[in-house]
Parts: sequence; structure tokens; C-alpha cells
Amino acid sequence: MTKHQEPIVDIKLARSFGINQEEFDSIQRIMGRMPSYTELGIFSVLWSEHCSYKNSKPLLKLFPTRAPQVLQGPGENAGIVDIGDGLGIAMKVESHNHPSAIEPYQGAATGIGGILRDIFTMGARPIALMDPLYFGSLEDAHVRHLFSGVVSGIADYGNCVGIPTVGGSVVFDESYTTNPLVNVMCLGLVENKKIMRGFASGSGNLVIAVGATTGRDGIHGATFASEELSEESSAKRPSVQIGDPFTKKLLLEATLELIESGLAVGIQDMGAAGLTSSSIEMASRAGTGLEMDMSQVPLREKGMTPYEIMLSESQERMVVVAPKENYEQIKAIFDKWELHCSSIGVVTDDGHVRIKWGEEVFADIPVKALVDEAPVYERESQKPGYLDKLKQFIQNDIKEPKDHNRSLNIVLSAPTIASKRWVYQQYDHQVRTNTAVLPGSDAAVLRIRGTNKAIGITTDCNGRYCYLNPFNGGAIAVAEAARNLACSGAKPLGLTDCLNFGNPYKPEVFYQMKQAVEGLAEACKVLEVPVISGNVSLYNESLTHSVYPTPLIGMVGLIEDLSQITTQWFKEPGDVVFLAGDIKSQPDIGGSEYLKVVHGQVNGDAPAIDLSAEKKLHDFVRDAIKAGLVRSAHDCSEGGLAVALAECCFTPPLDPLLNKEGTGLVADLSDLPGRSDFKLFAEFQSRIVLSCKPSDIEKLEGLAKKQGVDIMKLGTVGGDRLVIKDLIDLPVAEARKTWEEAIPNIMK
Amino acid sequence: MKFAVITFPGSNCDYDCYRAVKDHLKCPVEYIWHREHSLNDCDCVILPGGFSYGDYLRTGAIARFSPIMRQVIDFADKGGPVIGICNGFQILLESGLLPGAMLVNRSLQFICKTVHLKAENNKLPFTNKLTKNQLIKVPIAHKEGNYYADQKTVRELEENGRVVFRYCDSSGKADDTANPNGSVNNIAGITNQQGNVLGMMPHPERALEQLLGSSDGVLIFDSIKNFLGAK
Amino acid sequence: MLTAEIHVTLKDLVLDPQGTTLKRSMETMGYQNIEEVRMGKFIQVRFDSDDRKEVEKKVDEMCRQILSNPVIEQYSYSLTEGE
Amino acid sequence: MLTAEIHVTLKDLVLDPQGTTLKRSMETMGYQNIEEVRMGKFIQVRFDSDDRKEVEKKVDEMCRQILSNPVIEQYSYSLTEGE
Ligand SMILES: Nc1ncnc2c1ncn2[C@@H]1O[C@H](COP(=O)(O)OP(=O)(O)O)[C@@H](O)[C@H]1O
Ligand SMILES: [Mg+2]
Repeated sequence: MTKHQEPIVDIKLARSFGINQEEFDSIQRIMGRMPSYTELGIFSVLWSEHCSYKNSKPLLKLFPTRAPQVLQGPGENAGIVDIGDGLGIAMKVESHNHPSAIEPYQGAATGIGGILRDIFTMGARPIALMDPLYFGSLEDAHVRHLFSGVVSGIADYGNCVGIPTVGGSVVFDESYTTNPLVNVMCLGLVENKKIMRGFASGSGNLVIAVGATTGRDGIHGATFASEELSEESSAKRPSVQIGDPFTKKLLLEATLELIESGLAVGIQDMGAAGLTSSSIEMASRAGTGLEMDMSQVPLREKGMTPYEIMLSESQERMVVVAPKENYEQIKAIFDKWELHCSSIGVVTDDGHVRIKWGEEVFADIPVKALVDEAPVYERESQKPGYLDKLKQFIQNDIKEPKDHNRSLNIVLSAPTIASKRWVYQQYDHQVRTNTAVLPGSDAAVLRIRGTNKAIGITTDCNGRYCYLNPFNGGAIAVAEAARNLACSGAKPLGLTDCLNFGNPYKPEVFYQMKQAVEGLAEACKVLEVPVISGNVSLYNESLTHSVYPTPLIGMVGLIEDLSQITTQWFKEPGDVVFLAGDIKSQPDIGGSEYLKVVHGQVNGDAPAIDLSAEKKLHDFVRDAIKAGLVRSAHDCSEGGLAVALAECCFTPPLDPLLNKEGTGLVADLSDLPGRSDFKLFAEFQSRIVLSCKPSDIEKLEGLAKKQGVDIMKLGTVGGDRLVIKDLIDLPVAEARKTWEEAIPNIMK
Repeated sequence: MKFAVITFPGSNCDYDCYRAVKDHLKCPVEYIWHREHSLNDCDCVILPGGFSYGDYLRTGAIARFSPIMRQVIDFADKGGPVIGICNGFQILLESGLLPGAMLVNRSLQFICKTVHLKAENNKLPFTNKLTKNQLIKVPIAHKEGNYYADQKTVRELEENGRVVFRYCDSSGKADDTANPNGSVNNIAGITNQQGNVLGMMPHPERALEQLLGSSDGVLIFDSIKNFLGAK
Repeated sequence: MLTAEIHVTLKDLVLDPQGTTLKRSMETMGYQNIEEVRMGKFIQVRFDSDDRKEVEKKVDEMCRQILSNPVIEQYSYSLTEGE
Repeated sequence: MLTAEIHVTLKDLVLDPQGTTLKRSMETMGYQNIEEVRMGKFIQVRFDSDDRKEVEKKVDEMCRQILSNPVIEQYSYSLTEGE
């Protein structure tokens, strides 16, 4: 079997590959002739949104990406920041939204598989996973099916490969009903001098395919990820694969062993668009060419054509570039781990990628033109009409309920606010024995073995805010992430983002995207957090609407001293509780969870945000932690001050229903401005609840004054009730039960 | 006094066990790849947790056929101390070194949390530093930890003090609400007739530092060192 | 009393990692001539009913709704009388 | 070409957590008259051999050695010609 008959190429075929007339014309111009079938396939995947970012590239340029600690910015498999001691943290987030919508378990599982590969390809050992998730309302049986499927998919895969899932977030909102967002983030630890990059350098070096065999999986998956979900999506050839965490674990170990050995010059994972994008990206980065013989690729299915082999998305495969003389040693490593290893081509210096079967040439494309001349579109943008309508919201028209205890209970049992124990208990969050702060506090904290340091990790984005005010919503996502890190004692080093939006061809959607990215970029600049990697997921739509614009942020920060790790929970009776940050503004209830779950409205504007005040607050809290003045720190976010205070009381014992004794609170909010319910539930940004020993009050107040941060005493830790004078009075155990049992009760 | 940590394809707590011996006990320790045919004169064998062969087919089912398991069985038959943690326990069950089998947790979910254990047998190489019925806090992390054995076997275990650890609450009560996975009689760990093979679902190697939440696992590792030192 | 015996298997085009791993392991154990191994589910549902038509309808619905995902799996079933 | 179709099920005395949960969720979904649900495995092994006797011996050995755990499981199999 050497002859492969290829179909005739014309515009009709091109269209079916998702290539428009204009793009088809430039392909012919680049080639100087009609492309072959295989060539067209290569163009179609590399020029898909997923690989080319053709609709988002101009926006991504807005992000600040440089800082002294950045060892690797966007453009590689993952970004890397320096944490000192010759070590770096590699980080990246990915979406697996569409596969998870049609097969939640496998879709989410293979999402974990993909993101792991991005990290260990860089020579970094994966040390943590995070899983920011967005679903519709849990009232809906299909949503419950998606939710439980996604969570167990992540659990089974992540647990099996032995990487702890140390945190994440889960938001429930109708806008995500048929199109959930399943984002997954991975962090890895790398010795800076062992960082590996995806370069196909050195003419004459071998191109080696390693890992699993190649089958007809997910051909055209990269373009699938770039389409709206429709009825047909599920009828197509299975575009969802079965996760194979076991083989992934072997590939991970083998790859790290290979990198450690120093035998390879470049490594790239085969992710979306498989061999096509991996090999061509490697050649493009190195400015070289490649010649590959498809008959040498280890196959799983009979009769595969060069086109199919190039486009296959079979999992657990990598491309390695290495000098010829190292081949036998490399093969021995993969043999040990029972994985395939096969030389499939060589690096050339003519800048072309040439795909052959034996002697017959199936594609011959200039790499530079293929990559550099990929289309880039500045899409049309138009402010959505709903925005002005929402601005007309008058918050004082909302009737003030008499019973604030009742409101607090409703908010605490809203699945978005409620405890996520049901989720994270299914994840092994301790394997590798580094997790110092387990899921449940503002940020997860991992110690870095062999040093006295730790890193804090968080993921955040409130899609509702982005819907109400895309710019502020974007800025808030960054600010909240940085705030969560500050509360744990960490200084932000870098962030990774996943831009989840609808169809960019809709001008309203593109407007949201543009504004949100501008907001993110502005916050990155003011808060001094560089963007080091990211991912774009578009076409998140169901039949009737787009999801809320959801530019998810994953952020990592450094804690210089293990003794400074701080958690959100009150520690001892008698400690004094303060509110630091914005204590003077009038409350604004727009976009709050309270407005939604108690009053049934999504309305108004997103909370206001003053980024420079935010920055000052973070610096103050970190300095106070460093000075040893802080017993607990918790940011105020969804649910407002009342929820933040309640969460500080919910200390984490083994049994979720047994609260630690004496960590109740007696507080008084009468000095805060505004109506009572707004005071309790408005979602102010730039606010942190702190507690300190009574003997440290003066020092803490002094530091705040010195740094120009407002701070106000709210009350004292103690007793077993949550008391907010004249407003709230609940037994902590009861409030906790409401909060702990909300999700398990629905999922029973 | 040298320890062996057996690594199967898919093991993932091998690293944690290795660090536990090296950093905590400060004893020599080596990884032994499952295809090896020798235990290199080690004095104690640790079968670590994880997902050998991905837990495909059944937990521990494939791993028990690894070449090194012959040596492990020989070593155990000669009275050498063998401790299997989590997946290691499952492998011990499959290979017949311990009786019974694992079913999926009754919640059908993986569970990762810290639990209380009651140490009911403190006469073993692994428990001599514990007092009888001492309560310790140790994390569990598994999906198949629902221990099952037929009535006769359970009686045999119970009557001969072979139930080493039992899940209980903070007051030591081992009732159904303190049972995280549905295991028969709240069994968390058992030993063989000779008392030199221990299988337990909880992870003592995760409980060696207060920084990570509990240091009660120290007692188990120190017991082994104590036992080997006294030999 | 009717019992439904249901088989849920992966579609032929879907790679079965469990089956593949099992095949490899059995080969290492010395079993030869194995071409392929596929792992599937076998579900027995016992009904307190003798209405074949009605039970059959239910089983088919169950298979589609909860026991399999048509994106990657296929199912078949048969009904037998008695336990 | 011979294919072995192997059923591995939990012994009757062993409680089946998956079956029990499945039954419960079927009931919540409105299915009635379900007496019991049991979950088992269905394993297909395709052999490159036509020697029935020899294959049968192998399959039985496989089932005992690795495919089932006699503490909790039982097995049965049948051989069919062709793919
Ligand atoms: N999907 C998830 N996976 C793991 N942990 C989660 C998940 N969702 C939430 N958590 C954990 O629960 C805690 C509360 O989450 P969240 O309310 O999102 O925190 P915050 O508002 O501070 O960002 C955090 O520690 C978080 O890591
Ligand atoms: Mg927070």
C-alpha cells in the first residue's frame, strides 16, 4: 500500500475545510499553484482559529508580557516565571469546553491530558492542576449530568497521573446551560537551566515521533473547537476521545527522563492539529524546514493516508528533534516506558515542510509563508444594546427585605457561593506532598521543596461582571486573582488567561471581547502582573445566546517564607477583625449574587474598581503578613462582606459539619455607609477582611496609615455565633451547614 | 537498614514514600523498577500508592504479575516487613499476600480527605510506636477502598487482631458515619497472619509534617525504623 | 419477572486504552495470538414486571439516556424471563 | 479468527455499589418496577487463531488468572467465529 489517491481540490472542498475564498486565494498565491489535498488540510488546521488566533491576535497584543521574572512569555507551550534558587514555574490554561459539552467525562479528562503535555514538554514537572468551571443552573438535570461528569472526568484523569488538583472555581449561571466552560490549568516546576523549547533546529537532525500510535482520532478537531455547537456536532465522527491517563503518566515520565538526559534539542507535544501544528511550529520557531515520511509513523489503523496522519489528533504523542547519534539512547528511554519511538524525518535548511510517503511527495509548503501569512482579522465591533438598558437600573427600587438572616442563608446556599467541597474532595489534592493550603481558602499554596519558599495559585473570573461591563469585568478578574494571592501572602509573578467568548463574527460579541481584553491589560499594567501564556476559546454559544464573556485568569505568586503562609480562617477567640480597603464608597448592588438570588435580577453595572487603590491594598496586606501581624486574611468577592465574614468563621476541620470552637464573630457595621442589605451584600472590590492579635492592633493600624490604606475595626472573633449588630445573628454551625450541604443536597 | 520503594508503571506516591524515608527517617532508600528481579538486599519493602497500570481492569490486577512481585512474595514469606499503601494495599490483595478484595467506594466517588484512624494492633513492625487504640489523623485518597472479605475471613481477621487500623470519628467511635467508603467493619488496614505484611488505604507518608496538616504518620515510619534497628 | 442483559461497548472507531493496556500486559504474561481486546460494560436489570413490550421500551430508553453516550458508545440488549 | 466474549460479574453475595447507585438514579428518573441492577464487565478478546480448543483453554486460564478476582467475581464466556 503506497499509492494514495487524493481528492480534487477546489473552492467547494476548501469551504468544507472552513477556508473562505479570500484565504483560498492567498493559499494559491503562497503555493504558486493549486494546493494538494494534504496541503489544503495543513493550511486549514493551521489557519483555524484554534491554531492561528486569527480573530484574537490584534487583541492579544495589548497584554503586557515582559517583566524581569519572565523567563518565557507567550508563544511557547507554556509561560515560565523565575522564583529564584534557579527554579521556574511553568504555567498555562486551556479550555475543553466543546468536547465537554457533548461528552462531559471524557471531554474534561482529555482536557487535563492536553494541559499536562504543554507543561512537561517544557521540561517542567507538573506540580498542580486547577479547574475553573462554569455551568448552567443545577436545577436542570442535564446540567447536573454535565457537572458530575466533568468533575469525575477531571478527578479520574488528574488523580491517575498523580498531579494534585489543588484548587479551581465553579460558577453556576444560566448563560452556560448548554455550553459549559471547562478550563484547566497546570503548573510545573522546572530547573531554569533545563528549560526545553519546541525548536526544530540543526539541519540533519532527526524528527522523532514518540508515545502512542496514530489513529484516525479527531481529524479536524482543531476546527471543531472553533465551531458553534449544533445538533450535528454530536453526529460527527467521534470528536471526543477516551482519555488514557496511564499512557499519559508514562509519556510524562519518559519525556522528563529524555529532557534530563540532554539528548534532545527540541520537543513539542502533539495537541490540536497533531503532527501538522507541532512539526510546523517547531520548524517555524527555528527558521528551518522539515522532511517527513508518513510511512514511518507508527499507526494504529490500517490504510491511513498522509493527510489523515498529518491531521490526526490521537493523544499521548510528542515530536522530538535530536541528533542522529542520540537516536538509540532515546529509543531505549521510550522502550523502558513501553512507548513507541520512531524516526520519521529530518530537519532541513530550505524552509519547506515536505510530507512524503516513501519517495512520493504529498505536500511541500514554505513554512514561513504558512505561518506568517496566516490571516488576521480585525473583526467588526459594536456595543451591545443591552448595556445601556442595564445602566438604567435604580438600586433603590429594590425593596429591602426585613430578615437579613434569611437573605444570608439564601446567598450561602446559592451553588456559586456554597462550599465546593463536593468537587474538590473528589480530587487528590495532596499527592506529591507539597500542598500546604488545601482547597477551601483564597489561594492554594504549595511549598517548593528544597527551598523555604512557597507559591500561591488562584483562578478567577466573574462572567456576570464581564457581561454587565466587559472592561471592568476584565479588570476585576485580574484584580481579584491578585487579591486572592495577597491574602495568602503571595506576590503575583505572572498570569495565564483563557478568553472564553461567543462567536467573534457577531459584532456585539467582539465588542465584549475587545473591552474585556482592554480591561485585563489595564489591570495587568497597574498591578504589574505580566501575561505569560494563555488560550482563546471562541464560539461558546448555544442555539439562542452566547455565554457570558468569561476571560478567566490563572495567577501564580511567590511566598518568600513558609512561615508567612496565611489562610482565610479566623484563628483564635479574641482576635480583632478589620476591614481594609474601600470602606468609604457608597455600596452598589449591581451584578451581585444577592441581587440575583434574593431578588431574581441580573442588572445594573459591574462593581467599580480603582486599580491603583487595589494595588496599595495588596501591598499593605502582604507587608502586614510579612511583619507577622496578620492571623487571617480573606478577600471580599461574590456574596459581599456578609459572605466573606461567614467564610472566615467556617474553619476547616476534618468533618465539614463540625466547626472549630470559638471562631464565631461579633461585628458592627454601623460605620459603613449605605443601606443595610447593600452594606452586607454589595460586591465591593478592593476589600480584605483581616484578623490580628489584640496586641498587634496598633502596629497594624500604623502600617495601614503609613501606606495610605483605609482600615476599620469590625469586631472580635469568638463564640459560636455569627453576629453582625442589628443585622445578622446566626449560629455558625447552622450557617455552615447551609453552605456545606447546598451542593451535595442537589447532587444526591 | 535499607528501604525499597517499588515503582510500577503508573505508581505516583513512589516519590512521596521515597522522600518520607529519605527526609524523615534519613535512611537509605532506592526505587526498584517493577521489571527488576532483585530487591537489592533491602530490609523493608514499600508498595506505594498510585494507579499501577492505570487501575485498568481492576486495581492492582495487572501489577501483581510484574516480575518484582515474585521477589516481594519471597521476601514476605521469609518474614521481611512489607507495607502496601493504597494502591500498594490493592496489589497485596490481588497477589494473595493479604485476604479480601477492594470494591469501589459506596459513593462511587474518589475521596480525598483526612480521617481519624484507630490503631488497634500496636505489636507490629509498623505500629510499635503507637499505643493501643491510639487515634491518629491520616489522609485518604482513593476510589476503590471499600474493603470486602467474606464473613469467615472477616471473623478470622477480627479474632486475631489482624485489623490494624479502623476508620473512626474524633472520639474513636467506628460507626457508619465515620466510614468514608463502605469498607466492612470500617476496616482501613490489615495484616497477614505472621504480622509482617501491612496493607492500609490511608497515606501515612502524607502525614509527616504539620505544614501539610498532620504529622501522625511519623509514628508509623518511626515504628518501622525502630523494628529494623532492634533486629 | 424479566431481566434485561445490556451490553455497552465503545464504538469501533474509538480507541480503548483499557483494552490496549490489557492486551499488552497479557502479551507480556505470555498469551499469544491476541489481535485485540475491548472492554465494555455488562449491566443486568431485573424488573418486577412481565410486560415485555413495556420493559423493552424502558430498557431502550435507559440505554440511550443514562447507560451509554451515543457519541462514543453503542449498546445492545436482550430480555430473558425469570431471575 | 475467534472472538471470546467474556462476562465478569460480582458474586451474588457481594454488594454492588455501582448497581445500587444506578438503580437509585433510574428510580429518581421515574423508572419503576426495578428489582435490582448489577454492573459487570464485558470483555471481548479477538484471537488470530482458529483452534477452538486451544483458544478455549487460554480464555479460561485468562479469566481465572487475571480477568476476574475470585474473591468477589465470577465469569463466563463464549467463543464465536469471525470478527
Ligand atoms: N472546581 C474546583 N476545584 C477545586 N477546588 C475548587 C473548585 N472550585 C472551588 N474550589 C476551591 O474552593 C475555594 C473557594 O473557591 P472560590 O469561592 O472560587 O474562591 P475565591 O472566591 O476566593 O476565588 C477555593 O479554595 C477553591 O480553590
Ligand atoms: Mg477569595
